[in-house]
Amino acid sequence: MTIYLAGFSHLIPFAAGHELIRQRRQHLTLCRATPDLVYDQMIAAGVANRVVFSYAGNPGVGLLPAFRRAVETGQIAIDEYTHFEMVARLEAGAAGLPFWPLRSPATDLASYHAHHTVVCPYTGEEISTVPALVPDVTVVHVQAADEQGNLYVEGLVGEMREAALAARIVLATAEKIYPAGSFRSARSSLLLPGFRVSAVAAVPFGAHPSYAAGLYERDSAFYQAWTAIARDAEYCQRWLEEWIYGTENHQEYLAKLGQQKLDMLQMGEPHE
Amino acid sequence: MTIYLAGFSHLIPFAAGHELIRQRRQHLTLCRATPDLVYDQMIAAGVANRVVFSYAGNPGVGLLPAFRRAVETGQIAIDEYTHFEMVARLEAGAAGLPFWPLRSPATDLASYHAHHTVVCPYTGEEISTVPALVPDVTVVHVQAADEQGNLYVEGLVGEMREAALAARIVLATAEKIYPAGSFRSARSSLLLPGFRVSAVAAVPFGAHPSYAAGLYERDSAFYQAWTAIARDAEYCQRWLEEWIYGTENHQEYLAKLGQQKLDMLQMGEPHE
Amino acid sequence: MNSRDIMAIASARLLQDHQRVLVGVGTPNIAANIAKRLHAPNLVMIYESGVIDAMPKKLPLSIGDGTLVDEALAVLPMGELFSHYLQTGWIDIGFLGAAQIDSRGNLNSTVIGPYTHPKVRLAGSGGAADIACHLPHTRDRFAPRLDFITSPGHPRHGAHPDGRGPWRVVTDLGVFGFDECGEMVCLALMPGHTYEEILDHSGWQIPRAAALEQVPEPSSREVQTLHALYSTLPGGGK
Amino acid sequence: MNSRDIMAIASARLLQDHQRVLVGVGTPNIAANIAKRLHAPNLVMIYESGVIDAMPKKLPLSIGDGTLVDEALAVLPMGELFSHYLQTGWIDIGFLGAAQIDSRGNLNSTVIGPYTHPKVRLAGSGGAADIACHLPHTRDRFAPRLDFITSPGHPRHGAHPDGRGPWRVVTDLGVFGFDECGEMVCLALMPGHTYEEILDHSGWQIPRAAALEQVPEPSSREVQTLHALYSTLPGGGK
Repeated sequence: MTIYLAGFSHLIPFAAGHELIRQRRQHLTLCRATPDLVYDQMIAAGVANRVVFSYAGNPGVGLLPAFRRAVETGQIAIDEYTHFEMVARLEAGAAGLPFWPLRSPATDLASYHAHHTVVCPYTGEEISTVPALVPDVTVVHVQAADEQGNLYVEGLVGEMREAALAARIVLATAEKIYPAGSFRSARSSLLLPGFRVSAVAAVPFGAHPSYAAGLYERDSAFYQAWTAIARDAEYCQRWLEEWIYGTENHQEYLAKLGQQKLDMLQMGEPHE
Repeated sequence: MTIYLAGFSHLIPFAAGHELIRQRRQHLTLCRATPDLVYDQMIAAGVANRVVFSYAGNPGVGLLPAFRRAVETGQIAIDEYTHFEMVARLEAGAAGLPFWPLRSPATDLASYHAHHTVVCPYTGEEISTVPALVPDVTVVHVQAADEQGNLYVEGLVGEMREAALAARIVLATAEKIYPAGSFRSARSSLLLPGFRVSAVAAVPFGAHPSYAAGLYERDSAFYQAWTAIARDAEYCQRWLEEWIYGTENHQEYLAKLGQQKLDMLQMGEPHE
Repeated sequence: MNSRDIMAIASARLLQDHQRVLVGVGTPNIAANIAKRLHAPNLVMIYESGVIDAMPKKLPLSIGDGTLVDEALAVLPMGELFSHYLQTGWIDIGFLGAAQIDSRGNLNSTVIGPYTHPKVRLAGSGGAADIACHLPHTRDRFAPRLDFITSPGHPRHGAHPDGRGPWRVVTDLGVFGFDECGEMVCLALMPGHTYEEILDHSGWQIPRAAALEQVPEPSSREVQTLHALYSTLPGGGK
Repeated sequence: MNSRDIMAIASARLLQDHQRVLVGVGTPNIAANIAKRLHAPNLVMIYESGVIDAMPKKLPLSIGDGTLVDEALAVLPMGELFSHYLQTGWIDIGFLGAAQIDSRGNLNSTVIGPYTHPKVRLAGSGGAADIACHLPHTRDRFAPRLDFITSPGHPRHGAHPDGRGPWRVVTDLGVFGFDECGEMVCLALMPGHTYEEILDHSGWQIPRAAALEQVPEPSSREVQTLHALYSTLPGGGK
């Protein structure tokens, strides 16, 4: 099964990822332009046997230790693209086409995955292509949904819309679910209409430790702490035990984080 | 020279079209998904020798008499697409690619313009394509610009953005030009960044008789009157003499319309 | 109540609640707006201008009117609407007018006469997008052979699978469907019209369904809704 | 002031006012933010996360930070940024970090060791987009042959035409350009460093420009600006 947890740095569906760990899912193909901590945690938990990605870093901090270890030991297979190729794969999926044309530089990546060209029928020019990416399930986390499943975001959208439109099934977690019609106006920032969404759950702080613009800040301290946690395989398992397997659900995870931490993230950084 | 006056029903750059008539331009290739009255007037004025389009109607009213006459008498050449093909041609131009893939139905149009397929290198499927459309100049009319040339719109955007991004040169008319930084915020509806725009002119009511959401309504009475004007070639020339050649510029055209008419369009329709 | 109004009401009845319908200009627009105000309040009206789930307060004169935008769920660039919603099959039903139709449901809205030397040059395709359609019933318009195929109907052999292709045709004389071979069949007669009249006004022999139905007269609620819509037009409609 | 700070300041000086720069994560991000606060107030900072013309109040820790969005001109979907701005050549300069570089300016940010059995698996390409670059100067990193080409440099024969391809490389030891054959040349030395040191720390013999320059020491304004930026970080920077 192919899963895409969408969102570039912002609105990453961590709560959904943690729940996949709790349910001890296995053999998933995890797709994300930027695997980020969420996939590092899922890889450490043995959820994945393949990762499709374009940048596997801890943004602003460094690398992803569990991902590194899994790749260096051959525990997971990878299917690697540039960012542009990755979003182009989603564009194809979102448009219902089997491939997407783009001008892609000649890198060594091309030796490791199918990377075909087509000839433009009008100019004869050779144009790179990538195959469509059609996730079985894409999960997005949004600031607001309404009762009809319409999803609204503000701030960075990254590849969220294309990842959702490309998927067979779209699941959403939302900071809050509002009454139908709350956001009716052409100026509001609809991510996706409800008829394209299979299910929505209200999950406050569902993007922690990433952030939700206008609601809470990124937990930078945790992003920085993760390197030390994940670098040590045993420490990493202990962390999963304590924070994910050891919590029944996302409410318990939040309770464990503590109200003080949540308040601090909501207030933003004091020195601004 | 290939010109694209952009905008679907909304924000049609009529003032710019009228000025091309006043300057007695000739031999232009006029591109627009929906030629609308603006191209009917330009065709009647002999500005065009080719029209690239996908729907040549008077929206909600009927046909375009000058366009009809010019096509039926062979006075202009046409290059005709479906709406989807037309916007796909612009998408290719906007992305800097020579063609665009799409699923296009098998209509008789395909017999009259180059309509090639490519074979998907991953699935073997045959996919329709259209060639890129790269206008020499695209003109857009917007509700607001700032001094740095950043363009802002609200309401229907149609194919405005793609038509502008596809063009070599982008010219803009704006209802009003605001100080730099007036709209800085990620939530405002930027159409195009200033660095992509060659020149902007302040032209209030520059979309009349079409409309500018939030500012003035469509002049439906004129859209309805146009059929009788344009159906009669001589009447049509007299109209051009009086309203376009006979006015020095758009201010004079507006003065001729009269303040009462402008006030009425700004107020909207009384029965709402 | 003229024949266009009755056509609009009869086709409004064909739309179901919660359907996503791509609404064409003209009678389809009136019909969809009637349906939304009566039996299909959750009808998702989508316009090729980029509007998703319009809730117009007034009857829009064209498919680019501001009233379509005001309370809409979203306004997309046209390209996104076509590529992310239409191309991917997320729109249930398209609802169009046309100048000519043949027995397979091929539509012509491009040209009467030869394309390169037209007798009447029509508006052309626009977003013509193919399921139900709508036109006055005359021999010229119900043609054995079209001057131009703008929107393709059922393929030469058999009907489209999966409910694709043209589904219903509504005229001032009757309502028509397509049999399993993809050939047009008369399903119902408009109030006051007969099957013989239909044969008289068609360029080929349209067969009748075994159980030929009668389209019910517009109800008083339908008539009131239509008049209320017209009253939002400039000048209070025609 | 450590060597990373001096690298950041030296590369900030390479950016010109009104340029549109695609800003990578790490030192490039610091450098662009210094330039914007000093000699290039109209620098258009573009981030692959979709931000056009960012005006961050704080130093962003990553290229997806909220501070990049707040006063930005626009936030685009990533796909639009890549296809409408990068692919079409509307971005003047790209500004990246990398793990390894060779004499043609090929960059490696993917892997050390064989791709299929990596010694060190790095983050990979992301939006690596190719004009200036930035890295600590060691023999491992200035390699005659890369383990992996993530971002292509100058083609085997001659430099890229039209100023395309890598333009400047900034390290803790010096600033480098490329000659008309596309080979790296040392243009300037960082304060306190020598050409001999560069040769000692490079995996091949990098030639020196006829007029080898000296990178001026950071000015007090530059130092103040950098410290002011750091003070916006959580905990006031390191």
